[in-house]
Amino acid sequence: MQLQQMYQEIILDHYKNPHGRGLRDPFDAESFQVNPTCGDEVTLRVKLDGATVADVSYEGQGCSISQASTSVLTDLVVGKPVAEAFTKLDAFVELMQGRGKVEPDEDVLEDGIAFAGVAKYPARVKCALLGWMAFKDAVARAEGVTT
Amino acid sequence: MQLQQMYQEIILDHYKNPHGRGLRDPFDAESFQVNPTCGDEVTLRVKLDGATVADVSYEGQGCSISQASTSVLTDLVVGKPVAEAFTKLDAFVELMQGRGKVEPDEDVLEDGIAFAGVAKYPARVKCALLGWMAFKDAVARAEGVTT
Amino acid sequence: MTTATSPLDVDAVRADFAILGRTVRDGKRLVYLDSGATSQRPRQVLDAERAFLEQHNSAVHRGAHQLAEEATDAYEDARARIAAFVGAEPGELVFTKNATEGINLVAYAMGNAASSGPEAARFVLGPGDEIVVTEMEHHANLVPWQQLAQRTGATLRWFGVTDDGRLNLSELDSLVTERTKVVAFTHQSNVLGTVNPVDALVARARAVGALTVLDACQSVPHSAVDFPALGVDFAVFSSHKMLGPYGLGVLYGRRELLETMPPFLTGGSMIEMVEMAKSTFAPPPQRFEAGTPMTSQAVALAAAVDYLSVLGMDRVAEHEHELTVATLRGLAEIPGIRVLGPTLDATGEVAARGGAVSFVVEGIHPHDAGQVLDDQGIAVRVGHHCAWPLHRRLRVPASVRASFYIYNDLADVDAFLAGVRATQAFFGAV
Amino acid sequence: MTTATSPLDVDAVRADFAILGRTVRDGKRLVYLDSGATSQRPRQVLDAERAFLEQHNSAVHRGAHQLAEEATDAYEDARARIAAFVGAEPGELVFTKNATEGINLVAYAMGNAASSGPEAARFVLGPGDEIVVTEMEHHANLVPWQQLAQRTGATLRWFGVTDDGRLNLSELDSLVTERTKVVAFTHQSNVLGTVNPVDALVARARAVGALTVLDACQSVPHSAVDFPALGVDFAVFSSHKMLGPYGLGVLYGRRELLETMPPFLTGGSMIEMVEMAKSTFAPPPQRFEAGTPMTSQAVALAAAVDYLSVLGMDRVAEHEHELTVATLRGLAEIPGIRVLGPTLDATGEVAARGGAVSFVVEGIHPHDAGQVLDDQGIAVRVGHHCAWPLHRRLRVPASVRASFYIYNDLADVDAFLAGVRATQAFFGAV
Ligand SMILES: Cc1ncc(COP(=O)(O)O)c(C=O)c1O
Ligand SMILES: Cc1ncc(COP(=O)(O)O)c(C=O)c1O
Repeated sequence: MQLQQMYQEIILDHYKNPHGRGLRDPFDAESFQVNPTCGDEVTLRVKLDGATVADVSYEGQGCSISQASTSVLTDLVVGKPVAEAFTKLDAFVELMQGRGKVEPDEDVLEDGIAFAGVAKYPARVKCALLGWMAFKDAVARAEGVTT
Repeated sequence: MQLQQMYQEIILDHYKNPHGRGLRDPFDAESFQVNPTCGDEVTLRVKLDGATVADVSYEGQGCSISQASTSVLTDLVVGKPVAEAFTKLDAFVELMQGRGKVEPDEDVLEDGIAFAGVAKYPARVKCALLGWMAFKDAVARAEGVTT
Repeated sequence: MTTATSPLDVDAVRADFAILGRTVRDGKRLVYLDSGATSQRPRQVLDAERAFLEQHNSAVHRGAHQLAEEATDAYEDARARIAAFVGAEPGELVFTKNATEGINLVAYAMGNAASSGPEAARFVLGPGDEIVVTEMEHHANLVPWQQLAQRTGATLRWFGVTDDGRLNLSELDSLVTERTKVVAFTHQSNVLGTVNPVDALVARARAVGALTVLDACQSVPHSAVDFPALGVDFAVFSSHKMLGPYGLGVLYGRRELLETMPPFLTGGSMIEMVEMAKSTFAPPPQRFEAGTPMTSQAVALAAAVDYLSVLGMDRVAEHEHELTVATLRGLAEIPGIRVLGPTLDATGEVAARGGAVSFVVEGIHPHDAGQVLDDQGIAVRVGHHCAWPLHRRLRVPASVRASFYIYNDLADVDAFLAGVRATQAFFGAV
Repeated sequence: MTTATSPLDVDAVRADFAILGRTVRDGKRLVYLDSGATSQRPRQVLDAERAFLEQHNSAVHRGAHQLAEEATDAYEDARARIAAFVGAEPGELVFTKNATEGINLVAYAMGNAASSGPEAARFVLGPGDEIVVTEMEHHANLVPWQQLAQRTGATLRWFGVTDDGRLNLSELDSLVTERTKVVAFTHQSNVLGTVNPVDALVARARAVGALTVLDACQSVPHSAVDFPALGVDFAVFSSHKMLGPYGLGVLYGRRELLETMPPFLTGGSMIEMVEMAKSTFAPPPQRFEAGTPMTSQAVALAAAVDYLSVLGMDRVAEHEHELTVATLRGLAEIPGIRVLGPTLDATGEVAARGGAVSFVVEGIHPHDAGQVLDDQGIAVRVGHHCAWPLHRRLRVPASVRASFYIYNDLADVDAFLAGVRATQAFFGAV
């Protein structure tokens, strides 16, 4: 069943027990993103410490895919240098837009490789990227603020 | 050849030697009509004498069909009671919109029956009616003025 | 609901729709429950368009050659047949690219009235004037009015929706007043299935001299509708939701209104005279059809209307009602389902409700529910269905919608209900 | 003109067009010389649309089910292929219902800029600002600008046309000034065949900071066109003039302009967020595609573009040039013919001129001439061809136009020239 490929156990676990959820202070910048076709939304905050992602906190409503991928995001980027976080972001975007033809690198994406199956469903790619786009936007704003 | 049915000798004669052409004074009302698809136009004046069409004069540019039918119009209506002129107008409109299936009455339409062939060419019906629509409009205006 | 002599022969109908024979997701039978978004097209409609293009195609209203005559006849004959389908005169029907354009056309024409002649005075809007819509509108019948209000300084007001998905008509007299210039509302909600009381709304709008604009996108494809009998001033519907092609919508307008309404899109075929500095415009419907029209699509929609007429619109409505009742009954038996909009009463019936059934499954996001249904070959729509304010009002972020048409049958309903249960099983929700 | 390796195989092309096999007016072979109004459609285009509808049809950008995925892919893939055909990025292409809507879209969006945010400032027009068009425009690229001027208080100005049918470029610097906000002009005249000097117009417009809008309706179907290379800001063309379906036009806009331009039509699919009182809008191209799009038509136009690409646009242009030269040469030999627009020079050549040949026959009204041609099976267009001011400028009330496409050959030209002589014989004009 293709469906199980999409809804990997890892995804459902993150969905039921999201990591890093809730909006926290202090933060440098906040981003609000919405998926206009389904109304899913996320508000995400970033706290930088120099060139390091000190914290990511978020709140939102959405499907299992968007919620789980935001949860995975926090695991992947918090505590990492911004440059490394963006490497992961690029890898995740590439994976998601690869139509199931991109082989994910577990060293880079860790739990994120569970989303490989989602890439085969183009309508869900936006869900998987929602939190990541918010992260990208928030970091850009934070860097705009801190420089 | 179908074409000869449309371009009856009578029509070509009226086209080459139009009756009643030129704008004359006095007049009660004037109407300007245009065929927006081809730019053909006619300016037509009506002079009423009580309930009688005393004069119709006109000027315009257009194809043989529009010019000839206006010429025929003047023959048919000048000197006639307005009511009779409108009977002829109705008969002519009916003939033209009849798609070639209406049998024209020569007693009513005289030279106008030559246009029976035109009715088979829907794109030319507007040409044949241009002067008649101007007449109808001008009489309506004249009656608005004289009452 | 009047009872038609015999039920719809769904098997015969299905045979006309090639796409229904295909499979999806590794060989699953396609259960297409997304006709509220767009319908499928029968062979007869596709054939009619192709026959026109292969035999009579030419630019209409412009040439004097034989093909031009034939094409013009086909186009105007199509207009007449489609007009008759909704009780209108051919001259009262304007072809647009979709229903959305039709609503925008009226809104923009009203915006243009201020810089037009005195004959357009009744369309002028400004500060102090009000536009009334409802909370259950599709974005197509909401955003154009928001924009018109913003451009003209008029105020936008709206009817609320009750918990069971009906218009809150207790607000009728306070909302629709002497200040109201337009009342725009949907005939049948694309989310709730709710059929609104056109009579009451038209009566009140008339009493205060307001224009009415009916969004008939979800009614015309599914039931017998007669615009003059309803008494609305304007109405729109879309070809692609009623077996016809994309790229064609219909705007109905009462003749005397179309005659004085300023143009919207301008260009070829809608003019009377053009000079470099100024132009005058043709009478309706041409005045509102700038540029080369959707000729072959109009011919195809006329074929669609013929197809529906042969089935009989009362029979179509009855058939969909049967499927709707079966669906509502089935969903009521599944724990954890919340249906948006009118549900069955104690006698197992529901009135003034069409065949769109939207719902949420407790604990499962609509996107996820839709995905599991899709995996079983069941095509439903998930999201806010272009009615975001309505979802906000009902306090759900999104919903799952199943919508029916002439090619659906009780087997589709059964497959759908089984699919909903499978969704719950998959996510362990129940 | 570059020489393609081999000439167009017209017989092979004709076999793809069923309609060309039919007869008209009592068994006469159809000589279709009205492609300037609308082209015919090859089997490949009709098949592509039907295959989409019978296999993948569903609403795009809205569903999560398999058909919705397939339809969305087909639609966006079509956009990419059509964009590539004119050298553009997919995101720079907006689908409209025809070219006329595309021009209206830009004109209305500019009108909306005044009530939009600061990012739209460069689109705002008002008293003192000027819009420049030309005297040879199709009504589609004239009337929308007249209306915009009327609504905003801006002034409309225009380039004159020389006796031989070229733009009077001596006016360039005095017409296009710091006051100019938009310069809208046709790439190739639908009456004269004249190809305008885009470079000079774009250079001057850029120098004064004016936006350029190119009407490419008669160039894109007939020659290789690259909008970014031309440097225009906006451009439009129509599907039905290039083997594609009715009901589809294309607006090209430079990305940075589309990104800040306010929306025109509003409704579903073009929004970002909607509340009852206000909405925000999606990025381009979605922002400009309100409502259900012309999905199957876009798929069909992509097939048309593929068809043309296989032929090769340089070869298409060369073929039409050959027919045009033969026609001009033939008409020059007939006494009493006045050709509007550029004619052959002493060497028998003509540059910067496409395949529309309009003319008047001394003593015979164009309507009458067209009728005699029609009687011989030759379909030409008569009238002002939606360019009334141009006809007034050339002091003719109307003209006869023969226009060519890939399925025409020298036999068609011969038939046409014989037809013109027969017309003169019929009316005894010569
Ligand atoms: C030069 C030119 N511009 C604009 C148009 C309008 O195109 P459409 O009618 O497809 O909108 C046409 C064709 O009619 C044309 O030839
Ligand atoms: C109720 C309602 N109104 C308007 C529309 C818009 O129709 P279209 O997208 O064809 O313009 C739709 C369908 O999407 C609808 O369901």
